[in-house]
Amino acid sequence: MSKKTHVTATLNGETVEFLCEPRHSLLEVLRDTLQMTGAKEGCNNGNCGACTVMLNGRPVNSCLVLGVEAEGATLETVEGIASHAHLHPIQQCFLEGAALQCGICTPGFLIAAKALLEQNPNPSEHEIRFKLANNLCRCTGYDKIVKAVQAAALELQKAAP
Amino acid sequence: MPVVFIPTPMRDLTGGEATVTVEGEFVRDVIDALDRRYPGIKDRLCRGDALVPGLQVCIDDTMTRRGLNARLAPQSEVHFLPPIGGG
Amino acid sequence: MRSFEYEAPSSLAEATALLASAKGTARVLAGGTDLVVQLRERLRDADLVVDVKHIPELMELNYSPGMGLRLGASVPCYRIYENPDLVATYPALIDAAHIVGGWQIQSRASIGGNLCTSSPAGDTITTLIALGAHCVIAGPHGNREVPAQEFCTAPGKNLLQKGEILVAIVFPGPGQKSGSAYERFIPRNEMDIAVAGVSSWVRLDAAGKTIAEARVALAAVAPTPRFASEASQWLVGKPATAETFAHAGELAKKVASPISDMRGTAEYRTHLVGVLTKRTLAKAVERACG
Amino acid sequence: MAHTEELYLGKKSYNVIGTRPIRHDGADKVTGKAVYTSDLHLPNLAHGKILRSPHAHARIKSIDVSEALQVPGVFAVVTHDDFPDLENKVANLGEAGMVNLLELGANCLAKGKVLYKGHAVAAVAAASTHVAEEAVLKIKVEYEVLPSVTWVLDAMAPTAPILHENLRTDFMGKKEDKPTNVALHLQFEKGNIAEGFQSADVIVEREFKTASVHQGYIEPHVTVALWNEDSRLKIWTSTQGSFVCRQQVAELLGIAVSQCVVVPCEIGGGFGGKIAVYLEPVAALLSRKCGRPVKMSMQRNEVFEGTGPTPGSFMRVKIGAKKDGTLVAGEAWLAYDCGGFPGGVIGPGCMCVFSCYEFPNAKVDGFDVLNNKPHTQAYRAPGATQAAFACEQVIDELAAKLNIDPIEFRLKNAAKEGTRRVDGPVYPRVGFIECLEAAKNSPHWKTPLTGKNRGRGIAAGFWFNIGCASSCSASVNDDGRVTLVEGSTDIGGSRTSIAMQLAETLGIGAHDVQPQVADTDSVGYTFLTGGSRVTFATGLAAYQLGLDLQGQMKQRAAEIWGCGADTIKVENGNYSHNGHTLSFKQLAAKVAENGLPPVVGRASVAPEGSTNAFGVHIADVEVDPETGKVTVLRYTSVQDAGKAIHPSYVEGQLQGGAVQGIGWALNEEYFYDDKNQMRNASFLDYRMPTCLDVPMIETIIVEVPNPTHPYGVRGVGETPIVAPPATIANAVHAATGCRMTSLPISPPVLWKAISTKA
Repeated sequence: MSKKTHVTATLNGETVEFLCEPRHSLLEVLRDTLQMTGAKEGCNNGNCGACTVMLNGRPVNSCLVLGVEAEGATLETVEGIASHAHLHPIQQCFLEGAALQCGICTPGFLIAAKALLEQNPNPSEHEIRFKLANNLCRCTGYDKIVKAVQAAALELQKAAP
Repeated sequence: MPVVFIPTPMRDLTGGEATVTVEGEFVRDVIDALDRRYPGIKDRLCRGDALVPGLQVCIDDTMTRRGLNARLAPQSEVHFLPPIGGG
Repeated sequence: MRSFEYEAPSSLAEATALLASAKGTARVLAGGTDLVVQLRERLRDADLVVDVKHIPELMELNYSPGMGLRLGASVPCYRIYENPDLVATYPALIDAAHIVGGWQIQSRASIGGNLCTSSPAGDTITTLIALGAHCVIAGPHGNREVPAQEFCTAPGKNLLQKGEILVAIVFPGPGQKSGSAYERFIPRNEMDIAVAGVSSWVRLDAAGKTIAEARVALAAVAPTPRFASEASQWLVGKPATAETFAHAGELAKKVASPISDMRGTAEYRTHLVGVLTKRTLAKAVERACG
Repeated sequence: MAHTEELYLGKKSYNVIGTRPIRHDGADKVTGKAVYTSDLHLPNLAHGKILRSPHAHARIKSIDVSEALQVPGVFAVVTHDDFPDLENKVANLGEAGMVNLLELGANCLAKGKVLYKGHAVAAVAAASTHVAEEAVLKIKVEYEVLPSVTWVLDAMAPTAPILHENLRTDFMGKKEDKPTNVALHLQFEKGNIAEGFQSADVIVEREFKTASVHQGYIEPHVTVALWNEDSRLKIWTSTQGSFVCRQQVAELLGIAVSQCVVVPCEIGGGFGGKIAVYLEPVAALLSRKCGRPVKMSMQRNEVFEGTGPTPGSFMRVKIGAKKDGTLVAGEAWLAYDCGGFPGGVIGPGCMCVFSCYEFPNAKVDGFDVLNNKPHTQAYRAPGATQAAFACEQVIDELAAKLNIDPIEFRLKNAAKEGTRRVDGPVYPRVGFIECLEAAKNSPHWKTPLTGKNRGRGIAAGFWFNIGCASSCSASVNDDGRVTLVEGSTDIGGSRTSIAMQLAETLGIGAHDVQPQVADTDSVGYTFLTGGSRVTFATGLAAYQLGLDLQGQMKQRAAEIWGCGADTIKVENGNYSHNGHTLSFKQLAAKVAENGLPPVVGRASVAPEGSTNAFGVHIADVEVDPETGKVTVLRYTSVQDAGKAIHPSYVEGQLQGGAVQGIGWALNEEYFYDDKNQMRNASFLDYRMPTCLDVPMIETIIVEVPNPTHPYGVRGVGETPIVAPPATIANAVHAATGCRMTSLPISPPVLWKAISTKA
């Protein structure tokens, strides 16, 4: 076992500090050390997207990031999407559109979809499907997920100044 | 009287008969009656005091889990089928 | 995952020194999208992992129409396809950067990392070959440059020596009337490994009718990505027509020596080389005509 | 149930049923708060890892764990020898089938032999998963590698390597006398096929093959077990059935079921693959040995290689018809593999192959065949999808030969009330004809498909509705909201569909019921979530529970008003007597104010299973003739839901099943190399569809009420996966003229077919 490294990062707007071995993935750190279990492990090799989090403003598979790489980084997880006890429109649209069944892939989809809409507020169906292709869902057949993202795009556009 | 549908592989015991009408209020009675008429059939259908694993009784269109204790109506059809599970 | 040490040097000198002096196996970590998986699955091991993302030269993206592109080895894919200059000038590179894994992967994965993984199916490597890129390598004894097509030596292997590090990839300016395209064949539409892939670059004559220069490179059909030299040379002086592209495809097939595996049979992969060569040449020419 | 039928069947308007409330667990699931098993962190938790076989078939000569035990941080190591002596005993897991304990135990940890690559051999508990993983590598196993076999027909050959020396073919009670890999031979016959085929004007006969495919749930298997010093065993796990899990674990460990409590955490998908236990008994053994709670979770490759896919198959189907399109005879020969242990899904395969049509004469032979793959498990309508792939393509070909529209051909022969199935029983009221009519009238079918290399296909599918035991209880709170406790693990929104049925019965709102899925100590026995049973059977329990609560509320009202309970009228949740009316909420408040006994209800049911749900699918595809790649352009799924309780989640089942089926049709397969090792045990190479691979999935819900349910519910979860591979294959045929008889219809295979034909 190699020595643990001290890491300081910003997680959902708060400063966090943790110790981790170099071999610990960011996903392990989030889930096991910081007890932020919203990001899920589906494949542990970057193919399912269930562990998607934002790292310095970009969506990443946290299973493919080392915890030590998070030094000084800004992280956002599904736990940080809702604010002031209110669901984010994208969360609300997933609920109203029944865009989840078992829910295990949902945190990853929400992060990826939110990142997409922040980058492109009015994506086409193809763009949505292209950007969400790194997130596997086995329950819904994607139809309601894509529709929920479309609905969220409209909501966010309405809310925009 | 209930009509028992004889599974194809057991028709060697019934002289090729595909259906047999026998008296019985419960599946258990029907099997006993069958065995009296066609000795050996109970051995194929039952293990101890239960249906052999892998068989399930279907009465008319209803799969039942009551096995030998399932009750029959006078005009019931009795089928012995593989169990259905599901995902 | 086996235990290892981690260092994040901030200069090239520091990095090459760490790599050269490491006891046991040292590995370079760029985006980690290959390395972390390989370490976890014990396909590779490491005693020391050197994170090179804090070295300025490896994160540099510098383009000018005259000089071409200098691409730091660890620049993640998204910085390439989100750069409007590059979208216009190196479309094959954009094609490839867009399909390395999914969006999340592209936030981290780099062209340099893809090259150093040296997979026969590496999506961006053929593009480097087709675009005539050079690799800048730093080592304990100084720098050297090699053409991209010489970099990979076998599946998962390349010519980097102990202590050496890939610093950047240098692309010549695209040239007038030139265009390029990368296309791979995969059974899904994303998130897949190429069954076969082809990058084509062409430069047309002033009239835009005849191919003045061409480079075709193939992925996933040999132990390393391959430059299809016969096809590339044959194309010179030929009219930019469907018949030409198809014939070039036939010539490119000669370079393919694929294996049969779960991704497809050797016969199928060879066939795909023809199809993809034809298609990428057509697209490259279309782009050249702008 | 006659009275309930009179009360509710045929009722057209409901207050709650048929609406689309937000699911009760929704906020938890979109904020990351929902607790899945993997999210648990218990004090003093140890982490377990499994050592798995590198060979497809080998005898275990010895296992040496001594070095593993020396690794710092290792707490315990277990092998099969840590199980109590398991008898060759069959445990009845209800309609999940019969489970031979010896085999179940030997699947959890190999006994004497490994039967597939990935077969669990030993397990370690340690301070962290990393330490456990290192220790696992230090376990030394000496194997004698044996010849292996993975293709079903090879496994049936007389020269095949034998997996189980003592196994003899069971021909429905008759035993063969030679060692074999054929565990079971089933046979069904109706009428006389020889005469039937003689009277046919057209006969089509074809052979089909399908590869093993996996359920592909995104959450890997994970469990936490705590075997306490007081001998109580507590298991938190990702399971489709907490009671069925409890029963398997207790039987394997030789303890009473009541000694074990299973806590069903939120579950990240199952589709039939999370019924059998894998990690639970192993974690329990480790916990007993090390005195700590032990968490075990699989990596994705372990899920593929160590848990049950659905069978690979070989099928031969022959069907004859008259010129006017009347089917006269059908014959099917189906061989399904079951992996390393007997007991696959050939039974339902045989029962479903001809289940959509009226066949005067038919014969079906089915074989359950052992081979060196992981032991198969249920996967959504287990066995039916393969059978439909075969039958529906032969039907398609017959219709084309007779120049009859494929929907008209199916309508002419459709199974309906009174049709006698090949396996014997006669259908009650079913909705196949309605589904076909709906397909015929759908916007999709009515829109002509144009363009090169394009084709449209249609196919039908059928599955059962298994019934079985369900329990629930509830208490009425002072504020009039009802707390519902049920035992069906919720994989796709079922707690809402159950709560809605209770709310409807009580005349209150969907969100006036707060449902929770309880552990095995906190709710009555409830059979698993599977077999399309939950909304049907647990929904029935919720309905009965509603009647119980309503009866008690009437009694309380009677006490308040000083009248007889039978004089109180209840309508839409309002209780009235003699000019007084109290809403459910008002009455609940009065119960508390007046110090009356709280209203606590319960219900338990065990409805018998029924024949059930039909679906019809339509697909438009475009084929790239140069690469053999198929793009699905448009897709419609039509299904009889009896009554859709929450239409969004019914649609979700139809859409999810369709996309799983499209994956099965086009790319998914266990790819074996020449050493019978799976080469693609990852989500990268086992290509499940991404959202970029599929179009929107249009749905049409047909409602032909199920006569055995008070609200007419038919389970909908499984039928959606039955038709897609056949639908896609028929569409590919329409686009290319190639009849694709093996799954998957992957690009290299289709390209080969197209180029060979040309």
